[in-house]
Amino acid sequence: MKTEISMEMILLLAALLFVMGIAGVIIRKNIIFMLLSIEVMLNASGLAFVAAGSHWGQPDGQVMFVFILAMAAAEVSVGLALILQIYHQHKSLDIDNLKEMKG
Amino acid sequence: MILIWLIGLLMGGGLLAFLVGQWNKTLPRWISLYTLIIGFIALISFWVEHYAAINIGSTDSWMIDFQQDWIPSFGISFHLAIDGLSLLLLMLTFFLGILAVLCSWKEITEHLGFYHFNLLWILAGISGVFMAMDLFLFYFFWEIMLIPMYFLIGIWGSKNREYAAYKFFIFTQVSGLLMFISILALYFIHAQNTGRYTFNYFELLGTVIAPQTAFWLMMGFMIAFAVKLPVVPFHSWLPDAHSEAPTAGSLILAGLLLKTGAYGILRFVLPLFPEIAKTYAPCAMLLGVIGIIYGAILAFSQTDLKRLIAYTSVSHMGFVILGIFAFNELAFQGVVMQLLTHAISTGALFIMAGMLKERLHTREIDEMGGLWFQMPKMGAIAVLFAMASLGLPGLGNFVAEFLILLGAFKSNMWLTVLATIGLIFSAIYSLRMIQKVFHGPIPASAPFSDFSWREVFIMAVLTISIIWLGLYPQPIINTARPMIKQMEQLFPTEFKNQP
Amino acid sequence: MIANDLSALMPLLLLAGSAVLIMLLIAIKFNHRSIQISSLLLFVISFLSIFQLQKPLPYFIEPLFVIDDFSIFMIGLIIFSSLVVNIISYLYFEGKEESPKEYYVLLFLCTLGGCVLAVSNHFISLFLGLEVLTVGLYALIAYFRARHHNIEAGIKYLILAAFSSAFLLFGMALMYFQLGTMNFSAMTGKLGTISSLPPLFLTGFGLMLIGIGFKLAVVPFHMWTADVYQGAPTPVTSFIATVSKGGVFAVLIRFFIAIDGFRFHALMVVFVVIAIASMVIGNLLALQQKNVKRLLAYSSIAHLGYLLVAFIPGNAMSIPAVSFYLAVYFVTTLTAFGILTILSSKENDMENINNFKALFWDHPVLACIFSTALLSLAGIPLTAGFIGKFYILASGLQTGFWVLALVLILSSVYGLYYYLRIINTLFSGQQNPASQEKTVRPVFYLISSIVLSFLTLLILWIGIYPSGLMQLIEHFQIR
Amino acid sequence: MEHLLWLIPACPLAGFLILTLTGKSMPPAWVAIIGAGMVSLSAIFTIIIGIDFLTFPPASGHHSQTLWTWMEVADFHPKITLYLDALSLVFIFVITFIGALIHLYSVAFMAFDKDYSRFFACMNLFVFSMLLLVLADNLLLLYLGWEGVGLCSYLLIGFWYEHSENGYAARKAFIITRIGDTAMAIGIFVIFYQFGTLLIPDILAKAPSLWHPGASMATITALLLLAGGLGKSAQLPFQTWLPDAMAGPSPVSALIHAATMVTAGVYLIARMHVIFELSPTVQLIVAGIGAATLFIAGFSALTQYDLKRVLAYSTISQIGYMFLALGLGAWTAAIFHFMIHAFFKALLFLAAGAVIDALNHEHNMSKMGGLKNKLPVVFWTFVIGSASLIALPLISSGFYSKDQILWFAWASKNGNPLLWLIAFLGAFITALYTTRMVILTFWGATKTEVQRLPGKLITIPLIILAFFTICAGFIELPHNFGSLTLFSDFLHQVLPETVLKSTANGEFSFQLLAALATFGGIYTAYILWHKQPERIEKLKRNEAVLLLYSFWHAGWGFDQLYKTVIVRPVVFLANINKNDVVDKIYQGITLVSIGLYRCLSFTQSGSLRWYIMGLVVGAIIILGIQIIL
Repeated sequence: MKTEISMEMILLLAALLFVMGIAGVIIRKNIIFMLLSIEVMLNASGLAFVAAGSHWGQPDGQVMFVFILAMAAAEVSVGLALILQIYHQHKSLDIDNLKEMKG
Repeated sequence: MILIWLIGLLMGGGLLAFLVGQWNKTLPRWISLYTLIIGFIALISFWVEHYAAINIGSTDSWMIDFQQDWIPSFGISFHLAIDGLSLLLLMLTFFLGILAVLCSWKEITEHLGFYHFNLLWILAGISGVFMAMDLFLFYFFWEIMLIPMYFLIGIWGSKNREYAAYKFFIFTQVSGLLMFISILALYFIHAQNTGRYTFNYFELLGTVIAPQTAFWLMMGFMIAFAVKLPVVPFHSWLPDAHSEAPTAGSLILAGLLLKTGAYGILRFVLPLFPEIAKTYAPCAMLLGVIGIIYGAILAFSQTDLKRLIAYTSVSHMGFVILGIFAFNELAFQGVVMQLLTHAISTGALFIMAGMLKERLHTREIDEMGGLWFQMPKMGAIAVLFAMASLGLPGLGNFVAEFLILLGAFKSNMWLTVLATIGLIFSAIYSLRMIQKVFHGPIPASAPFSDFSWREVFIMAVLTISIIWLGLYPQPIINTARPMIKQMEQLFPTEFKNQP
Repeated sequence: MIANDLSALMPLLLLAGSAVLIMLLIAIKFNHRSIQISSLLLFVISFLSIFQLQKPLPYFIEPLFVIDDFSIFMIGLIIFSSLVVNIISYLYFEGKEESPKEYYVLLFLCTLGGCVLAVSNHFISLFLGLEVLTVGLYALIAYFRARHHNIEAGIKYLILAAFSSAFLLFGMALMYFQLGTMNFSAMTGKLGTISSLPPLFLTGFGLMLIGIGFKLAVVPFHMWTADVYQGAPTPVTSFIATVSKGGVFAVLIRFFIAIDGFRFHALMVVFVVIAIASMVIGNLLALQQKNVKRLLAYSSIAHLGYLLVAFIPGNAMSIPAVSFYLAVYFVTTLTAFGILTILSSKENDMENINNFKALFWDHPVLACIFSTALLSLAGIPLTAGFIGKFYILASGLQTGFWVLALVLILSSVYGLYYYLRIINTLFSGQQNPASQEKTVRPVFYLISSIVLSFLTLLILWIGIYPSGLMQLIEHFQIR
Repeated sequence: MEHLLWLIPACPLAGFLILTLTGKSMPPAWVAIIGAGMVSLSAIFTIIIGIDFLTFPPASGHHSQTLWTWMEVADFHPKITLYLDALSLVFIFVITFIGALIHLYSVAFMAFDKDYSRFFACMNLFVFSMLLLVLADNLLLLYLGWEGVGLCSYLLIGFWYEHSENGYAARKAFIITRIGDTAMAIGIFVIFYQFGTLLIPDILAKAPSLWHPGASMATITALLLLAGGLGKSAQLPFQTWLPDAMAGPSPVSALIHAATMVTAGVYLIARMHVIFELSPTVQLIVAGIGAATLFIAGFSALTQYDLKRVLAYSTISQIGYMFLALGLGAWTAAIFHFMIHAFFKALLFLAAGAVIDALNHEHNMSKMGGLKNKLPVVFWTFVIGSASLIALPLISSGFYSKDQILWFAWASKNGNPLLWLIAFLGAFITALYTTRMVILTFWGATKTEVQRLPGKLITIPLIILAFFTICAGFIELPHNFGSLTLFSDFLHQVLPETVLKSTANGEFSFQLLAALATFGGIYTAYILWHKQPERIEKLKRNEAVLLLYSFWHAGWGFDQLYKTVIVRPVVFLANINKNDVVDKIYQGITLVSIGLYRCLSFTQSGSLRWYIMGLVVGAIIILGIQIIL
């Protein structure tokens, strides 16, 4: 029995998740939380892909989701390495003291 | 074949001077001098050889034509050709080039090689402009002439040379780019009409354009040439560039760069858009008259000698605009004469200003005075050329200004009366210049040396040429006649109702 | 993977293989010199491998890749630029605290990402190429861990890139949702008939545009450019300015031609707005900039605007104009940044404009190269930039985009001002007799100056006789 | 003799070229020989050609010699041709003869000056341009001579350039004459477009057929030519420059500002008499200006204390007489008065120069006096000159010329009693100020001692000129004294007869009246300045007379008027616009772009969150555009 979840609802959910991710990135000052909310956005787009895939009954959506997961992992690992270095130099993770280059 | 050879000679000479300049300090001067002399002699022999052909009154005014494909996919060809007007201006280019090298003999001491490289490349750009018959090539040379002049002013200029160099470059560049858009638009309209993609001047001549777009195209060309030939609203780069440039720089600037503007209007604006030119002739003549009077009033109030001379050339170029848009043979001949005589008289005044700067280390005329006692020769020559600039009969400028005014009188009487009143102002500023510099109490400061032999030679050559043009201008008029006869086909009505 | 698939993807495979090979060499503790030589050789091999691709193009490798003339041209351009960046960076890493062995691996990977973008014909391959390129760049930008600027630029680029790739993905998802296929050529079939775009596809395309806009650093998404260009090591900056933009623009062209976006009014207006904004703001930002790297960053924003002016009309002349201008822009930017790399010392890069004082009288050759590059960026005749600008104006005016042409002209005048300001400092000032001592590695100094002089001659040659390059582009044209 | 014509202007030109090129290195003796010699050579040639012209007059009434075609454009082809007819013969005779004498005089007068060669060079150039002006056959060549003469007067007025006021006087002269020249240039344009040529004989032939008398074009052309003439001859609107032109050396004032240049206007109007005849209104204006000028100049001369300024004002007034005669249509009388005036005014200036030189550059008459017996030759020649100026009846030539003008003022066709009355009063005032001048300089107590006695080279020209001032008048006697009209018959080949009113009679009574005015003037001046000088003191004390005195002294306030109305506003306008208001526009543009740069670089704040905000805002804008369109 396939409960009929309409595609629009899923896309709406994905969009909602996406917007929350954006809000997270803007509001949070700590870099880790920014990375975290970017993950949320990536997963939202992954969800959208899965929904689109199921809407057309093709596996492409899920294949794309797997790629997104792989990319997110790679990106976070490099990000965390950079965060270690920032902590080592600035002793704090607040994004606002990374302001030396401007003008 | 001589055309390509001329430009190649200049560019090659420039490169050679730059390379040699790296290790030998005096050789570049001689290299550039010899290149220019060779070029000048070649041109003179070409002129003498072709002079007979002109006098037969052959209808075809183009003496020699050279075409070779450059970017075939766009229909751009390396197309050079000269007629009477271009030949005259080319000879002027080489003539003033020689004088520029001579008068910067002692003045320029450091980076000599690069200096002469720039000098020769400006001349190459200018002669290219006078020869190019392919609109793309014309714009190409139009830009090439800018960069060396920018370096000339920017490196060897006096105090605030950067500002002057920027202003000069950006003024000309903006207007040049606007012209470039008009060229491209013309190119595409022609392509739509005839399906043939070409920049060739002779083919583009006949393009039929809707009056509205034709107006905008003409404005694109006109702004570029109006900035170059300083028409009043666009003239504010000229005094800065002139007062900051070294002597040779301001000589070439005044003598040649202003002429490219006038040449451009005669060669491109009038033949390409005759109808629009006719409808907007009155306001162009009005601009000319405003230029005459405004330039004269400004020249009157200046205290920096070179700025004063710069404003006088703004005033003289006002006559050129007045003459061009009068559309009759008298005015056109007057314009051609004015281009030559203004180059000689203003060039001479600039050379003398340069000499004064070398001796007194200042350009402020308030600090000068009573120099006649120590420098009688310079005084005499200065009076002669001041008289030339105010249009004394017997000297070249008078013939030019008289012809222009005579020609313009027929097409628009009241404006010409206003322009003649400008002659009074020219007397006022010229005599004030002489009074402030040479007359007045003799200063007690160190005695200044009068002309050295080199300077005597320069001045003698200039004096002879201005007097020759004043008393017997017929060879010039004959050389320019075929080109003006061609203009007649464009403006038959204006030419017809001669008195 | 049948045989001719293999041979078709030869350049990409070679790049991937050489990345792995370099890693093995590092593992076996080869000294720095041999790694540099091997990386040079591998780059040259992969560049030559392009010429052996046989002719029955376009060759579709279902469903992800398509190898056609245009992609070959772009791959060639990208590998050539990475080759130049590679050679230049030898001198840069001499005596620096980080041993540059891993640098070459990352360089190969990023080039691979660029090439994948150039051949991609599918959303997945687009995403893959983009991410390989971007993640590679994260590490390259933050290569010198100890330096504040590098880390700051690295983290900024990372967060913004991830942020914008999320937008890209969401856009792709919506488009996939609307069309049901992710393959570009399939999309042409689907969108060929309808006259106006469905709303969902439109928003999807908009979101995707944001991701691409970030990578191309056009105006609304340009703010990161200056900081990253200034922070990253100079060879990496030149890599970002050329390869990453080139690859993304190639895929944008392929995608746009696939969905034939030129006829949709909405898309065109967006592009026009972006083009005008980036031309004006790019040039204005650089007006009185003291730091040369930031100045070149802003000028690259403006140049992307010029590129869009050529791209927007979408007539027969616009694609050749775009590829011509890309080639010219690549060569000129590489030369300009190459000069900055050569002149930068151990501790700090050659950034401040005052260190360029009287350079002409100390190093005439380098100063000549640098001023030729700047004049070409400004679009002055005798240099390739002029012909590029002519080509763009021609394609713009052919379909009557007057406004774009006028904005291009006026903004390029601002460009003139700040390029001339640099040239002016080159010539001003006295010749300081004790010009710095010969650099630590004369051999690399010589190689780099040879490469840069070759590039300058290329600029002048294209400027004086451009029909050679034009025929090449005509041949390698998208059909 | 026609082919010798070019030698007349060629000699001074050769002199000018030699002196300018090698003047500095030549010893003064050589300079003098070349300078004076060349002009005398030209005088000799003039006499030879003149005699030949008189003895065998050419059939067409004129010699002409074309040197070369100046320029040939469309159908405008002026040639450099020298054209000698009766009128120009008179003028070249006066120019070369008096010029030679003045050159002789200045050999001694300028002997101690350091710029000896420059002086003679400019003088020769002046003679050349004046000859060219007079011998020109077309208006363009005439204009060349016209401006050349203006140039030389500028160079010579500002000869002693150390004192800057000389320079300013020279500049003032050039600019005021230049205004007249511009008007004349516009006249030349009008003529070219009316007649299609600038050849004077053709113009004069075609004019009557082209224009009916009183035609508007004729009036305009005549007015423009008149303006040119007024500028050069220092008549009413433009007379302020001549008194200041006295800053130059005395021979210069003698040659240029008395004999030749200032009469160029007279020559122009005489030469183009047909155009003036075609517009009676302009003729009336010419007469009116002449009368007004002679009246004003007379009174100003009365109040001057500088010897040369008195003579300058007297020159203006005498030229006023010539213009009056031209206005009346008495062409030959005007030319006759020109010739006579040239002789006695040159004589007066040279004598004045000798006096000033003797008193070591003392110009002020109040400091002179009692030179009667110290400089006898100078005194007697000065008296003869003054007699001719006063027009002493019967013995002085001035009488014959001025009396003719007075008679025509009354009797000629467009003469009227008012003009005669002004001319009559003018004669009285002339007598008044001349006698005052003679008394103040030669009679009374000697205030400054004589330093140098004038040498032989100075006195000989004075004596020759004195001889001519006496007997030159006899070639044109009035009707009731043996009616010898040699001069006017000679000129009637070129100029038309003077038409008299039908009722004109009683010439003798007018001569009597004129003589009465002259003697009355002499007597009153004798009383006021010799017999009771205290009467002058009394007059000076009361208010009104002092005001009137200073008004007349400043040349009826014209200088002040021009300064406030024209000079000061133009200078003020020029100075406030010194650095070019148009330049402000471009500075504005640069400021705007720098302002834009500043606020844009503010957006590059360096903080990542700011960049993300930028990115999101950009995203919103793009999506917004897409949804709206």
